[in-house]
Amino acid sequence: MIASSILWLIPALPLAGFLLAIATGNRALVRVAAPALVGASFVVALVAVATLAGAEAGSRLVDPVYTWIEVGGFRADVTFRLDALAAVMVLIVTGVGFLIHVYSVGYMAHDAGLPRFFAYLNLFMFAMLLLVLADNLLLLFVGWEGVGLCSYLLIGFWYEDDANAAAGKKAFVVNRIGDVGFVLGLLLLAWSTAGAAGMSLDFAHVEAHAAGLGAGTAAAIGLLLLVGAAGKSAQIPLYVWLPDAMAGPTPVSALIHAATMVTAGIYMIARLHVVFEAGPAALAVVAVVGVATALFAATIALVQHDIKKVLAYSTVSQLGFMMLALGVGAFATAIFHVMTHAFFKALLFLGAGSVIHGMSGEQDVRRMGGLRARMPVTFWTFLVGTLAIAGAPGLAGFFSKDEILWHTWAAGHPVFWLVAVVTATLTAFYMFRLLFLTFFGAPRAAPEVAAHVHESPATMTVPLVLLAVLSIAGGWVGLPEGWLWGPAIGRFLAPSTGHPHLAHHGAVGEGTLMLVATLLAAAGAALAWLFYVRRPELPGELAGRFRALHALLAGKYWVDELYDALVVRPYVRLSDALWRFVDQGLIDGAVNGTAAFVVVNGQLWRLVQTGNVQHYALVFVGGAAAVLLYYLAR
Amino acid sequence: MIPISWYLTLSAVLFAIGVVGVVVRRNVIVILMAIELMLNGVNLTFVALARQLGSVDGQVVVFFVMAVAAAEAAVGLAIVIAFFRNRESVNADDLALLRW
Amino acid sequence: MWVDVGIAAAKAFAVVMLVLNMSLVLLWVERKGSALIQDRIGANRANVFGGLLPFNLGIINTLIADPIKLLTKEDLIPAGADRVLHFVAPFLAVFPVIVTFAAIPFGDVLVIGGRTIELQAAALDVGVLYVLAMSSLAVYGVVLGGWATNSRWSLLGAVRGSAQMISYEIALGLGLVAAIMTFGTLDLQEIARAQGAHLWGVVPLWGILYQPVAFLILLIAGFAESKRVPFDLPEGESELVAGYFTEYSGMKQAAFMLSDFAEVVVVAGLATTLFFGAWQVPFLARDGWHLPGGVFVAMPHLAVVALQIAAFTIKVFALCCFQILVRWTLPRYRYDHLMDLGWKWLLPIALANVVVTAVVVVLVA
Amino acid sequence: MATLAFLVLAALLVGSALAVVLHPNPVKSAMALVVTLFLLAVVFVLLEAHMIAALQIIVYAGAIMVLFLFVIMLLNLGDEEQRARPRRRVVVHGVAWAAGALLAVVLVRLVAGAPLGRPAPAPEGYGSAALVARSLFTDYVLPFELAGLLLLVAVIGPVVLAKRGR
Repeated sequence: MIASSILWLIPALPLAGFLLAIATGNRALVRVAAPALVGASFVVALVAVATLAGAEAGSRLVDPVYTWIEVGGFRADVTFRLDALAAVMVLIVTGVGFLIHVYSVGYMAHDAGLPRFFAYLNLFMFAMLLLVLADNLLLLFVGWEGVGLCSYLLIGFWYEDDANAAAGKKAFVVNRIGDVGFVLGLLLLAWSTAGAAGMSLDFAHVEAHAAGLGAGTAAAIGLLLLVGAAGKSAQIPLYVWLPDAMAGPTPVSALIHAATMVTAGIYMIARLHVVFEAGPAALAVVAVVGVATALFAATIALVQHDIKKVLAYSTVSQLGFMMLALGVGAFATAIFHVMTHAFFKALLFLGAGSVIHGMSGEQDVRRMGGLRARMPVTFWTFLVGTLAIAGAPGLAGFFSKDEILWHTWAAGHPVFWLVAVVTATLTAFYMFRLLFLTFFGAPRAAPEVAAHVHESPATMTVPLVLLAVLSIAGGWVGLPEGWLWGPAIGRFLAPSTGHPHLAHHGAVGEGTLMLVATLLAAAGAALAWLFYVRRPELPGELAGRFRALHALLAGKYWVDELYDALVVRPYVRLSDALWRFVDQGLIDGAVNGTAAFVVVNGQLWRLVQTGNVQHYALVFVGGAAAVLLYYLAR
Repeated sequence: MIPISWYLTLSAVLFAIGVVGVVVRRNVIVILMAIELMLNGVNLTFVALARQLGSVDGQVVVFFVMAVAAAEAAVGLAIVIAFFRNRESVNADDLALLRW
Repeated sequence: MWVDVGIAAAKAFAVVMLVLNMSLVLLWVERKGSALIQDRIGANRANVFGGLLPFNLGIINTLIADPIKLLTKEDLIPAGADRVLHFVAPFLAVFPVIVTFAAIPFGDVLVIGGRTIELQAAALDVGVLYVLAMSSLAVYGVVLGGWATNSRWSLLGAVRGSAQMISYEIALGLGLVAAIMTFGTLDLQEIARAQGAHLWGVVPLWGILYQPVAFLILLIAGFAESKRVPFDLPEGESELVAGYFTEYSGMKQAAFMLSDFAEVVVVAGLATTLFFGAWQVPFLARDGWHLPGGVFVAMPHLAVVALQIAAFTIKVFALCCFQILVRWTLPRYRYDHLMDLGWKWLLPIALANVVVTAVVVVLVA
Repeated sequence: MATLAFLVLAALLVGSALAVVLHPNPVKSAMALVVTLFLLAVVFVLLEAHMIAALQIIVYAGAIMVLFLFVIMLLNLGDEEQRARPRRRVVVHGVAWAAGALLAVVLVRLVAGAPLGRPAPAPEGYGSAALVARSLFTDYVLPFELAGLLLLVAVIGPVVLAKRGR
């Protein structure tokens, strides 16, 4: 434990930006101050992480700010702590966040709500950093809810459109469902780890007591926490909000719904890995949920036409990969993938944003095409992102994804591995499909739109380039075991996440698996090339042949409709009935009845109030005489 | 020597007459006068009991009662004048403006 | 017992006679005085011997013929008048004024037949308050007289009169307070005795030396209380016919007039008592003259008493004449000027006088 | 002798007080009240409260009642207007007089039965201005000042209230 007095600055600087934006609402000031404060936060984070890296392994920085709650035996402090896990997350959040802030300056330049946008964005940064730096689960929960709030505000940023507001509401409500599970999990955790010293949700306390939990209890806690994580990280069955969340401005999609917030669930499970390890059943469920989500989302992504929707389902799919990693016990690997995913997915989203920006708001890939020449920087960076997510050797996604596959295999889950590899292939296919549809072929845009297509300004392209560099180089911190310096990030994270338990170093080596995955990904990419560059008529023919399957995928398995029929509508009907009978009948009846009673009473008694003072005086005299009479008679 | 209780009886009767005056009269000014009558009934009690105790404290209280009565009369009559100016009446029946 | 009652009755009779007679005399003085001031003869229509005498008998006319005429005139009660109040009002006007004089001492003690008689109708320890109380009652005659006759002029006169008298009573009272503070007592006889000393053995230390301002206030307020020019608005002939007693005739009208003159006498008596040594004759003590330079001339007791009574009468008469002089010299005030004078000048001055007097009294003590 | 005088005085007082309450004409009522107050001053003299008696006349009879009369005349009020129906008026008045009589009886029973005994001997100068004033300016100086403040308010308040067209 190393005392530190600068950690509080990391969340405080964005908070200051938020207050500044709210208080002044000055465009010129905010568009400079907001990115600058986030950048400053990044610098502070770098300094803090450098301090941590310089210290011996397993140490952590602690910055106690004040005692927040002290009631009975329970105590929660506002204390920030920075260990390896938090360090990685903080750097992702502040670094990518800074780049996206800079990007936003260009992207939102013409929006009237710019100060409000940066206020929300800075508030999000504050909440996310609170979540990541929290020393206890309660403070983490504050950040957890804070990012949820900001997500809601930013999805509905253009609230004039009902659809956007509805999307924000949907995200909020679905997240609340997850939060119920999360809160129950927290309560159960606090209750079951309560010791002689009373209850505590400090991570140190939880880590110390988790081993003592029974497998059943730990599994129950883990499952409840998983519900929360599924909500936040868009896993089956609570993933439905994320595609709709694309209604928000594209930088928001990049920052919140790809790079940072949605990984909060991953972070939380990694942070509490001891609890999950104590309940292996929960861990197995995590793996199943993860791999199922990965495949499920990838299949939907195959047929989407909205550029952002494709990326959204891709994000869900990648989050499924991370969940899989968690489920097989490779916590550090999951975080590694969080990092690389943050780089290339932010890059892809920002690239998509650049395209949308250049296309005057057009999001449908069927009306794009041929943008390669018109938007060279966007194209090349988008290509890098696509290669990275598809797993082209040497790029960021290659290393992290293959590490997940390898750990899945090594942990003894060949079925999961198979599904994951298929998913990776599908990923390569739909990403290249997106790339080809957008940048290759003949322009399909409307003439007046096509005339205005232009490369984006420097504030947007510079972050793209930087993220592209990171997408290329970011994976080299986690090389496979035995390659050069090996999994450096894994070793760095080990004190926080523990070492992966490899069931058997089987006959098949990592290199073999890597080769298989890479070949399959290349095949997927080639198929995409065939379908969308070489033979553009093929997809239509296939869709015609497998009409049912295509409809299923295009309809996103009708999950939204299913939920609507099974949950939303019965719930609305129940609410309606309750409103009609309980609220209007019983409660309003009681209230109105009380009022009516008072009115009737008042009508009766006001007859006494003649308004003539002398009548009152007469009553007064009678009363006085009566009192005196009482004294006399006594 | 007249017993003090006679004075007290007299003051009680005066007070009661004043009370009836407050209740039955319709003219606001007369009501104010009836209040003065009540005050004087009480004043008599104070003076009589001061004599009974051989102390002037009761007379001092009467002094204060007079000061307050003077203030009351001044303000009360000013209100009556203001009211008369608005409604051309000093009848208590017209003073029930705050009635429902 | 009966002797005491007799003495009291005699004193009361003496006081009433003093006031009434002096009022009548003042009536003549006023007629003659106004004639003098206005450069005419006046009050000369009473020749008994066919103009053979070298002087006319106007005084007899005023003292005897006028009262007889007034007493025998028809008493008119206007239609619509309130008979009871119409009847009571003149007496309410006269009564308090004459009664006021009861507290004013007209001489030192008279020692006769072994009895010591205070030459004062009612020896009150709250004499000044008594004077104030009675003078404050005088307003009812005016108010009721004006109201009871059911006449617009009368009512206006009554309203003016009541407001004027109440206003100036405050200044009058505050003026008296300063005088009372100087002497430290409310007993008028004691105040009279306190003025027997002499400054440097020569100048008689009368109240006027201590309280000139209070005297002026008393005098001005006295004009207002007696409702005479320059403050005769309640009865101003040119405005309200005769004000509150417009509808009175005969003896009742005489009573109102009497109350005016009696009020003049009362003001003069009060001023004399408080500011001009009351019955004090300079250098005259109970046993005789103590002239400056240590010269002592003895005098019989009865002569001393007679001198004191005479001195008091002369002083009062002189002050009455002064008031008449003012009455025929100054024009009438306008009503708002009257109120301004009372509230904005006399009252603050009287208050300041009280404060200054209080400071001086405390410092000297 | 003294008893007889007191009884006569008391009878006059009650009579004039009743006149205040009963006479329909406000001026007559006011005059009856003046008489009542004057007679009360006499009663105060009987109780050796000379100072208070004088003040009673100066303040009440001389100032307050003149103010009342002044206002009555200013508003030119006639006999009291009776709006209630006669029968209803009889009932209300009956109830009021009954309540008043009850109050009077109860009060009289309370005070007449009080075990007072003989009055304490009056000290030298009892009721004089000096004694009352000493008490007023020592023990009761704060109430005295407050009364002064109250009167100041009573001077300003009516001006504000009654002033036309502010």
